[in-house]
Amino acid sequence: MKQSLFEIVSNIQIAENVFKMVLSGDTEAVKKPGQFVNIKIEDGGLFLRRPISVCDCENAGGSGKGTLTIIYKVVGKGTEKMSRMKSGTLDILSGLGNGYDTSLSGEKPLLIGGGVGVPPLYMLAKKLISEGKKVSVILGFNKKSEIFFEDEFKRLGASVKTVTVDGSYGLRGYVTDAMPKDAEGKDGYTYFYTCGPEPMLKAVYKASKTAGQFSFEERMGCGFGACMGCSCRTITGSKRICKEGPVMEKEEILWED
Amino acid sequence: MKQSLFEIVSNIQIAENVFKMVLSGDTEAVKKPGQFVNIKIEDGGLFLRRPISVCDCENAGGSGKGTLTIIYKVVGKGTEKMSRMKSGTLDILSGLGNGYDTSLSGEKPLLIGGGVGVPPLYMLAKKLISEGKKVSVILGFNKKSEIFFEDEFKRLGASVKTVTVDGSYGLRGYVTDAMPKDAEGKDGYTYFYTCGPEPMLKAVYKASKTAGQFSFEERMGCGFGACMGCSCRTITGSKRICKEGPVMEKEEILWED
Amino acid sequence: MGRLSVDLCGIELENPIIPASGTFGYGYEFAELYDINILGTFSFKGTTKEERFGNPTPRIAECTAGMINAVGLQNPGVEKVISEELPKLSRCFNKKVMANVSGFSVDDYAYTCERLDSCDQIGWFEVNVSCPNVHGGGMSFGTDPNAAADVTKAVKRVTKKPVIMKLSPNVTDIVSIAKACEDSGADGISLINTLLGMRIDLRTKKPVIANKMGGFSGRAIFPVALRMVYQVSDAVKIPVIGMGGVSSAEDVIEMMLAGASAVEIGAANLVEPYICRDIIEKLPEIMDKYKIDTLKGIIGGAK
Amino acid sequence: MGRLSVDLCGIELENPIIPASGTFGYGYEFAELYDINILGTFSFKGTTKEERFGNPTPRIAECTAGMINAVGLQNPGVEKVISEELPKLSRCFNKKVMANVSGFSVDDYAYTCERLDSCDQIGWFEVNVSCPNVHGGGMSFGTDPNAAADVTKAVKRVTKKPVIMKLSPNVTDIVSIAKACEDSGADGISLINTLLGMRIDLRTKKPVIANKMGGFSGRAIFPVALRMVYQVSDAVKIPVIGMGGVSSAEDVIEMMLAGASAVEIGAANLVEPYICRDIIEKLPEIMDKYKIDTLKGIIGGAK
Repeated sequence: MKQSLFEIVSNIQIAENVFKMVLSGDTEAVKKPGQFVNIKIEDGGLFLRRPISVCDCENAGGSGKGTLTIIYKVVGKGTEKMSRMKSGTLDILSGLGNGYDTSLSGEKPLLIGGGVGVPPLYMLAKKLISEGKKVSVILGFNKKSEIFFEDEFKRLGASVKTVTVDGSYGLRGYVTDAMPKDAEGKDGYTYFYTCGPEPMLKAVYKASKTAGQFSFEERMGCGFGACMGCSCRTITGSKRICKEGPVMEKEEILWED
Repeated sequence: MKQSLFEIVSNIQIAENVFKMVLSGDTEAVKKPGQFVNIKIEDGGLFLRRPISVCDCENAGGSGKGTLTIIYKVVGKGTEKMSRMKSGTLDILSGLGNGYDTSLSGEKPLLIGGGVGVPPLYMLAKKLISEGKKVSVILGFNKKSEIFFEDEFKRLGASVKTVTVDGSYGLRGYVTDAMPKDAEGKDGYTYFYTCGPEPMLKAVYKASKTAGQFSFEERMGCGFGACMGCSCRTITGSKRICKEGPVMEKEEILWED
Repeated sequence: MGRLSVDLCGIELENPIIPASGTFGYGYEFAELYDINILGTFSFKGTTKEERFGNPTPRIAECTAGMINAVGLQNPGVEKVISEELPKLSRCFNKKVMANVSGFSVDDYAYTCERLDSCDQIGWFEVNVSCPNVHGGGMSFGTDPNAAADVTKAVKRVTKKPVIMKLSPNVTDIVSIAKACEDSGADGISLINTLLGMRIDLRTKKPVIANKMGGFSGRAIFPVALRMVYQVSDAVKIPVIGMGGVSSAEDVIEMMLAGASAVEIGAANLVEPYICRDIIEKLPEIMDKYKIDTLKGIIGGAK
Repeated sequence: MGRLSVDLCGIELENPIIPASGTFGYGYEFAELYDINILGTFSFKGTTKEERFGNPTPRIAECTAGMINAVGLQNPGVEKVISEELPKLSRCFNKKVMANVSGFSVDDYAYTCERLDSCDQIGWFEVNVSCPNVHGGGMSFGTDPNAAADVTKAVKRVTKKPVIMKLSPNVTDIVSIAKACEDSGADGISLINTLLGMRIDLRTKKPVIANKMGGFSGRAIFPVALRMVYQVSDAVKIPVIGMGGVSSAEDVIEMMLAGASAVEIGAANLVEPYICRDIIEKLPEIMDKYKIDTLKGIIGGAK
């Protein structure tokens, strides 16, 4: 983890209530796709930092300056204030969380993202492709106006299927409707990575035919393992989503309900 | 009273910890010298507005835009944050307090200001001179580095005596040392107006030989008479510094101690 | 009966927004700012048997997202309120007003309420039991269920108007105090009064406030207020007025979801003089955003 | 013995800065951020007899200038703390640590403290009496002077180390609880623990926190904490550790002027991981600004 000031390079709306912010600063602590940053919003009334997953990072893990791309949805005062920032600096804790492990992906990994769960998969796809893997991506959104990054994934060379719940774009339905019924065969997959709302993660858990990794969300106090605010139970015992997570392997997940 | 947004035209340091801010906006509610404004500092952590006396006002009481000049000392978080504002707007309650009554001044009014009590006397001197009166001003500061507005008063055509407690500039001592021993005679005065720290006000009260008006300071909640946070006892009963004050006539003052 | 209307002890309020006692004077000052008839009602300045100057100054201190006040119930006394304040108010407010009453003995409360009972302008009594009981060793009435019950009974004896007991949050068990008031005939509960707080001036090294301690209010205390409103409204059958740090339409809705039938707005009036008007205007838009049809329909919805 | 040094129950602290329990783990995570030996000491994660997972999530809610947490004393249990956490800590911290202990019965407290008593790393016990007493109808030990006294006596019986009782602010009369602890042999008092608070999510219309209510901390609660530190330090002769919303060197000085011999910093660590280091570095400059020679010299200076 590293605390440092990042310069706001750009901050634009890319979908309904969804913004993309590009930041310039010390990216040395950013090691893996699937990690997140925790952002301080300068306002004496706001208290907790806002945890946001890393969508892309140039010079990740490198010394000197790099750029960080985050995509966030405006849901409250904090993100609303963020969306109005056009310049200036942000106090950021970077390199948080374990991130995705690409070594287990096999040759044909399948990436499944829903809504604001999509961004971390972009940096992941980039890495997998750079490792010579054949990446398929399924992107799920509620409706057309909320879609983002479809082209960006295509430009990486991934094969992309987009689904919308209301059918206003692409296949009508849920991400699981777009998942291969079989892991074998030419449309199959060797492994999967997913990030999205919990109901979607549960559906993917059931529909998936291989091992895979899930990225979870939880309300966090600190984001770096100090407060135990985001603990969850797993097969291998209690874990902190912010520290031993947010990424977990399919076989260790214990669904609570 | 009026609540409106003012544009920051300039904000410069004019003495040790003392800043002068010029604002542009609706000055219709500003009727008299000695009134004050109550300024909201945009920060979710700061709560109360900051009451600051009006030093000068173009188009006071007029419709349409005018300019407002305030002089403030950096004493805490709020004024510190204000001192760093170079542009933008401020949410201001204007036209607060009763202000000085110039009709009682006679021909040769004496103005006595100490430290950040000096600013309201500037607009007062301007008005008195515009009414054809012969204005003398005594300005008191702790030391040379804290002096401001001496020349501005001279440029208005007032005769100015400046004193410093440590003698680093002008006469060494307190404002009362510079007050005429007598109201009569060519160096005398017909009436006085004063603003400054309470110990100075008490000294002026004792040393003065005529009737006069005092401007008081008190910690305020609202600044417009709602909370009774700044009440004080007077000969004529309880008064709210922010509403029936901050200016009071010598004969009604009851010193508490 | 619009989307915003609520019922408070049998009297219909056009909306649940009520400026809190001590932040709205006797109304007429704010009437110079906007038409105060748009309010549900308001609770006037805490009134006592005798005139009071209150505490020495400084009475006010700044806090993070809040303030401390130690005004000390400055008010002209019940007779002047009847002869001067209420007639002034009648010229700018045509709704029923809430009479906030304080006292230092059970008899004080009864006397003051009895004197005010004949005023048709008054729709409700809001009885502030946070004051020290001079016959009870100075402990506040609001910290002892029995003392709170005694005050409730004494006031109920002298008026037929709804009696709302305003509780202090500086207690171990707010529910027991609320129940004692309900069992003694209270028609409603309002909470929370201010938290006891303090600040020290680093320059003088002494308390900022002449009285040393004072009542802490403002946005900062909202989570404590919301919790107590939730606990009390869950435990009593009479309506609860929620207050404490409310400063936006969202806060109003959150308070009502916690169980408040109406909402008082206090310290926010002092820094945003138009805030009650603004919240009333903003409520329908925020209700739409959260798919809320009527405010009546969400009271206690978080249970 | 520099300008910052203070005495805490007979043990000299290089400075009064103590990260509060539950915001600093068992120390070694923060040791990756900075050398934690610069601290006065720190109070480790609340430890219980048995391992605890704690409450369901969500456990955290945002508030104006603060936060609510309902972690529920998640900890590995006293045996693992002795066999795993303390050895890990010994590699990065060479000062005495404060052992924060919780329990759900008097015996729990005694058992856990007795097990920890043999650890040389531990300099003080900080006994959290804010937990529900399962044998006392779930009411927190900290809301009843007798229950707080029982816990104090039980812990004093099993250790010679200084015992500091950590009090809950959710009471009518904090002084009576503090005095009960002092009279039962407590060597110090620390306060305040969190205020009980709540938030409701306008989207779901339900409490944000799975547990509904939780502990409210952060800058917002500072005036309440300062007031209680002032009241308690005035009433007891044993040292008082002040905490509650402290987040700057100025806050530390204000707390000490109110009567605190040392100061704990809690929620601020979670949003500013380096804040304790920064405050320790900033203190001399702020002391100069306010003409303060030594911190020892200002304890209770506002009295």
